Amino acid sequence: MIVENMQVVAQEEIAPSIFRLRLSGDCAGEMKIPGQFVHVQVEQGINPTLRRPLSICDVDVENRELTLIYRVEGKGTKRLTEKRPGDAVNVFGPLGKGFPAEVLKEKQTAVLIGGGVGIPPLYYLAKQLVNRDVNVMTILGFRTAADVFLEKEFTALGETVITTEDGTKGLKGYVTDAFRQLPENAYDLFYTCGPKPMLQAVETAALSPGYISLEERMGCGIGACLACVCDLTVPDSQSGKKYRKICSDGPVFRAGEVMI
Amino acid sequence: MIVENMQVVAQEEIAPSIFRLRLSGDCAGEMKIPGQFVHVQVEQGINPTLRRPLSICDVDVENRELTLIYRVEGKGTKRLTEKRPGDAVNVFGPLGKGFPAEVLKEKQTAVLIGGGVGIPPLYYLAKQLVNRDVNVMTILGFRTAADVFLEKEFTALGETVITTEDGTKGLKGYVTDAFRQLPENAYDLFYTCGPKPMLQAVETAALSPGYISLEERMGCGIGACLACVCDLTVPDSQSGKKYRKICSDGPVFRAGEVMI
Amino acid sequence: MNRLQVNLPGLSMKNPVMPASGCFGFGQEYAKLYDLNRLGAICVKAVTIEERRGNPTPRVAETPGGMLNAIGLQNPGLQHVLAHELPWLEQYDVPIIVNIAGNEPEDYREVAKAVSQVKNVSAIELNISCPNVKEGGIAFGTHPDTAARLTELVKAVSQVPVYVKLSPNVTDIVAIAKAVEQAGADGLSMINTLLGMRIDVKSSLPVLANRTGGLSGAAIKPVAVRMIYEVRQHVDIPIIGMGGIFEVDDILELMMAGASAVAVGTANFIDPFACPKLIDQLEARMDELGIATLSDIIGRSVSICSQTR
Amino acid sequence: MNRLQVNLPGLSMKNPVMPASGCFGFGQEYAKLYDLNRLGAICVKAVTIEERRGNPTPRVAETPGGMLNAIGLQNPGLQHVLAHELPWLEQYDVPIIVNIAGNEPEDYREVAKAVSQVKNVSAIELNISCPNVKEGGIAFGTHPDTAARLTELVKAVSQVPVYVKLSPNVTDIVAIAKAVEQAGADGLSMINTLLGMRIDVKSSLPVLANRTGGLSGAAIKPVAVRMIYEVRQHVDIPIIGMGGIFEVDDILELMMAGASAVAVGTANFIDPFACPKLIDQLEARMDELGIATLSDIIGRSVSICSQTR
Ligand SMILES: Cc1cc2nc3c(=O)[nH]c(=O)nc-3n(C[C@H](O)[C@H](O)[C@H](O)COP(=O)(O)OP(=O)(O)OC[C@H]3O[C@@H](n4cnc5c(N)ncnc54)[C@H](O)[C@@H]3O)c2cc1C
Ligand SMILES: Cc1cc2nc3c(=O)[nH]c(=O)nc-3n(C[C@H](O)[C@H](O)[C@H](O)COP(=O)(O)OP(=O)(O)OC[C@H]3O[C@@H](n4cnc5c(N)ncnc54)[C@H](O)[C@@H]3O)c2cc1C
Ligand SMILES: Cc1cc2nc3c(=O)[nH]c(=O)nc-3n(C[C@H](O)[C@H](O)[C@H](O)COP(=O)(O)O)c2cc1C
Ligand SMILES: Cc1cc2nc3c(=O)[nH]c(=O)nc-3n(C[C@H](O)[C@H](O)[C@H](O)COP(=O)(O)O)c2cc1C
Ligand code: FES
Ligand code: FES
Repeated sequence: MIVENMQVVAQEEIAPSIFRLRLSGDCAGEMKIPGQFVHVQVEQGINPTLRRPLSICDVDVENRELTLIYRVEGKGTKRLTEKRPGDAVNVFGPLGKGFPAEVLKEKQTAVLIGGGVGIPPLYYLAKQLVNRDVNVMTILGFRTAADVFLEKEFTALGETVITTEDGTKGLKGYVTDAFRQLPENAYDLFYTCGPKPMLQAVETAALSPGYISLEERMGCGIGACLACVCDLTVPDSQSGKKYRKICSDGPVFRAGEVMI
Repeated sequence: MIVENMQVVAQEEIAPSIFRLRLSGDCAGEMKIPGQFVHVQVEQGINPTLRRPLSICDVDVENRELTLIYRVEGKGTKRLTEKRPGDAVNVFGPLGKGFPAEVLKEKQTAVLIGGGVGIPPLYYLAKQLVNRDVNVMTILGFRTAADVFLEKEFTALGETVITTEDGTKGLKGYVTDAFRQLPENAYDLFYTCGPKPMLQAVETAALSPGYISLEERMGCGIGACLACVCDLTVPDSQSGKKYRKICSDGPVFRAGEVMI
Repeated sequence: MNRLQVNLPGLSMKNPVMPASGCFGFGQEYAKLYDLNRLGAICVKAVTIEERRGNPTPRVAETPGGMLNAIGLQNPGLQHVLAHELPWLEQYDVPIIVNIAGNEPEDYREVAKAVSQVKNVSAIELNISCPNVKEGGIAFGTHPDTAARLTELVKAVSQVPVYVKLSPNVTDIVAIAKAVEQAGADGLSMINTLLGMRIDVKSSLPVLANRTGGLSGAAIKPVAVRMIYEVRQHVDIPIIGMGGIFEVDDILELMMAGASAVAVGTANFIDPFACPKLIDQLEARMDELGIATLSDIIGRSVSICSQTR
Repeated sequence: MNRLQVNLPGLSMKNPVMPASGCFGFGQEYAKLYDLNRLGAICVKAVTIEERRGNPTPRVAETPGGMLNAIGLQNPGLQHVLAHELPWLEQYDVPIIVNIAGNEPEDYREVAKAVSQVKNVSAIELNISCPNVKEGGIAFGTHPDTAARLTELVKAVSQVPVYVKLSPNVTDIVAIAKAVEQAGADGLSMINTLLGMRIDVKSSLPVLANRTGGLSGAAIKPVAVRMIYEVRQHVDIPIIGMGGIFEVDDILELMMAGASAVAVGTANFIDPFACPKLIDQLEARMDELGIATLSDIIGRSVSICSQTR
């Protein structure tokens, strides 16, 4: 965990309201685990006050580059779009526990299911899995054709299915519609990130163990303020704890470990 | 009175902590009266909250350019130094009542006495007086030689005396020391702007009528909030009013009109 | 149909936005910038019987996300307001609310009586919450009984509806709101400023000559929302909401919390066109959010939450 | 001589900066970032007899210049804290302050008794000001008598000095401060959060699941300064000041107003290194301002102003 003023290398709108931000700095070298996130201070000072959690989407260790992909939601992300190459962005990270890529062996198959801005962290995961010679299958869900992003990048790494709610591209429907069509032995593990209802549906439909990544409003980002807790489905037998902190115990959890 | 996003043309540190900021925009054409000021919003949003009053230092109507000279005091002026060419600075103005140049006739003599960041508004005044064929004599006070600015510009317009508190340049002492040395008929009118103690000393030492420019912390800048009042020495015989608003009745007052 | 129309006792407002008392003088300055007829109403600076000199300067100080003021109710006095300010406002077809203050209950009564007889005055705002004067002001606004008695006194003489302006510097704002409602108040204005202070670390001295001042601006909005929401649950008379409105969503937020109209204070200093700009932005934002008419959203959070409680 | 040293009952602090309760857990997370021995003291999260689940999420919301939280005193409970958190802190040579809370006076007494016997606990902070729980918390902090009685109860069993943490959501904070001083409090902590609320205009619903929450951050600093300044004039026991400290000047401002030490809360979330950075900046700033030792400036504004009154 480092705090660093990273430098904007490039900023680009890759789909309506979806921006790709490339940052360079020493701490990129620390960002080794997909599914971890960084806590971004959009602006020095108090406007906005809090940092914004954004997932690590890609890391280029050699070039000391970190890529984030974010959707413009409110004040903070809006302000972030105004950053230009050369500007500084203060980043605190890497934070949390990410997706374990190492649980899969060579030639096993992972299915990655992502919706909206749940997609970015899956990209860095897919790259690492492919590096480990794991087969990667990806299902990406969007509202409509125009919203689609990262399709090319995922396709380069494995079979990639696009779903859109209005059917303007790929399968019409939700990611779970595509996910449910997979036969029982098609995958050994699933990894998913996206809106809550999607995570719930994926967890229900899954035929294998898997990992899910959660979101919650955060304060500190490192487990000190208890802003971001979620309930364990079964209290921890060792510590007796009934909850987990999404920022430090998560954001990635074993499917079934916590209540979504 | 206009509100406009002006564009930074240039920003330059002309003496330690003293910056010259050139802004371009349509409203420059409205800035006709020296001693008036603009209310500058340093940053969109709430950090800092309030606008900063800065005097009009020079206007180039043809090129739609407004020049401000400011000293870094606190948060707002600090932040202003970070503006680069092309950046927007929101300006509200021109505000207040300025120095009347028209009260002097050709060949009459004005003495301008400025201290520190009280100097900038006198420059635009000097230019207008010279345009009217009025003789301009200037006394500029600084702490030390390194702090001196606008000397060349004033010298081009008339006789210019520099005083420094430590004697490292020009006369050692205060502007009032130089001012007092002027013989009785050396000038027809004085104009002054600077810190309160200087204004008081100038008013006391003056052998002619004159005009002084005051400062006060401001809210609205247009006379609505009553943040910036000062007392009249004699209540207004017409309205019975006992006070003046520096932002709208001033910042320039006839010497003796208000309590300093 | 005017989607922005809101109706409160004495106030038929074509839009819910008025400048807040003390932030707009008597309108003459901002009238140089835009047509005051665009406003939903105008709330003028506090008026007292006698002229008031107010506090020494500096009277304002900046704080993070807000500002402190200690003007101290400077105003030209009742007679001057009756003779000059109110007649000047006759040229506008906008409801006028006169904010009134005093040292003694008797003072309030006298000002209320006189002002409420003026034909272009639509309502009185009873200022029992000014934190910047030694006598009167906030002293009347921190105890339910005192607030209620003053309200009764003023109601007894006022020809127009009376809105009581509440102080947020209290333990239990609901108790005060209920007391003034029972005492006959036609509406509430809330919130006035939070009592605050700044010290200049170079001199170790308070920045304000008056030492303490009233905190206003974006910083206090969450306190305003909370208080309006709490009061809305327990009181039936309408609320004029204020405190930190800078953006169009802030208007909606205060209205959803329970305000029937809103006042904009500090924002006028940052953007002198704040009021007309906010009014202009309202409809487009309502469209985005699917709000048919503004009156639909008044207290909407309170009613939704009470269903799910 | 250590220019940053300040001494309060039970607390010999090598610098005046501690993290504020609830913003630093029990230290373990920030210990990964820097050596906690750099801190002047550590104030841990509120401890209650039983484990508390706290409120549903979302528990935080952003506001202009500040934030709201409604954690709801989530903590692992007294036994767990005694068995794990406090022993873990033994590795540090820094005074530990334990913030305690409860539903009933009896709860406070029990926690105070147990905690104050732990050898590395230097002081207790009596939390009578949490705005985010239905029982206990703020209910004890809004009336002088209730606050005083609870203070007495806790003082009777505590082996270490007791600091009472006051709520700013009151009409008269001086009355409460005086009452707890008379009841034997060794010091005061002020201020806790201001009660606030945010509504999401898209849903018309409160952003926080708990609806209201406690406002902290830069926005509330002027309220903290004012309250500390007022209390300092009327009370002799030392004050731990907090509320919106983000910069080194904020520390000086709160101390000049009357605080003998300070706590940093929300700023830790924005800059996780906030505490050690502020500590590191203190001396240079003192040099610029000509401050010889920090203890010189405690309440300096109060004493200067009382001379010129
Ligand atoms: C671990 C984690 C990883 C994330 N990764 C990404 C990502 O890679 N790309 C992306 O587009 N978004 C991601 N999000 C969501 C992103 O954090 C929010 O969209 C963003 O904080 C919204 O900020 P804003 O200023 O636009 O909105 P505002 O409404 O101004 O935000 C106000 C406050 O609410 C918080 N907030 C609002 N929405 C969310 C949310 N959905 N989750 C958490 N906090 C929220 C903000 O952080 C801020 O504190 C992630 C969230 C978490 C928790
Ligand atoms: C009519 C007028 C004209 C001025 N012209 C110039 C000029 O041409 N060049 C120049 O350098 N300075 C000028 N000043 C002073 C300038 O406004 C302040 O130095 C500046 O506002 C300080 O802001 P800050 O953010 O640096 O300080 P901060 O301490 O952060 O300011 C905090 C608040 O106090 C106000 N404030 C602080 N000092 C002053 C002051 N001396 N006068 C008024 N308000 C103050 C700020 O505007 C702000 O609201 C003028 C002031 C007035 C009233
Ligand atoms: C400079 C100034 C002067 C004020 N004068 C008055 C006043 O005379 N009477 C009154 O009831 N409120 C007065 N107020 C309070 C405002 O009307 C309003 O309640 C408060 O500022 C909160 O709104 P805001 O955050 O939008 O400014 C004043 C506020 C400011 C900033
Ligand atoms: C997330 C969060 C949790 C808090 N928890 C507690 C608590 O358990 N006990 C307590 O007395 N104060 C608690 N507080 C209040 C702080 O200790 C402090 O009084 C307040 O936040 C003001 O300081 P700040 O503006 O520096 O944050 C909490 C504050 C925050 C932001
Ligand atoms: S954000 Fe503070 S504990 Fe997770
Ligand atoms: S600044 Fe508002 S009246 Fe002068």
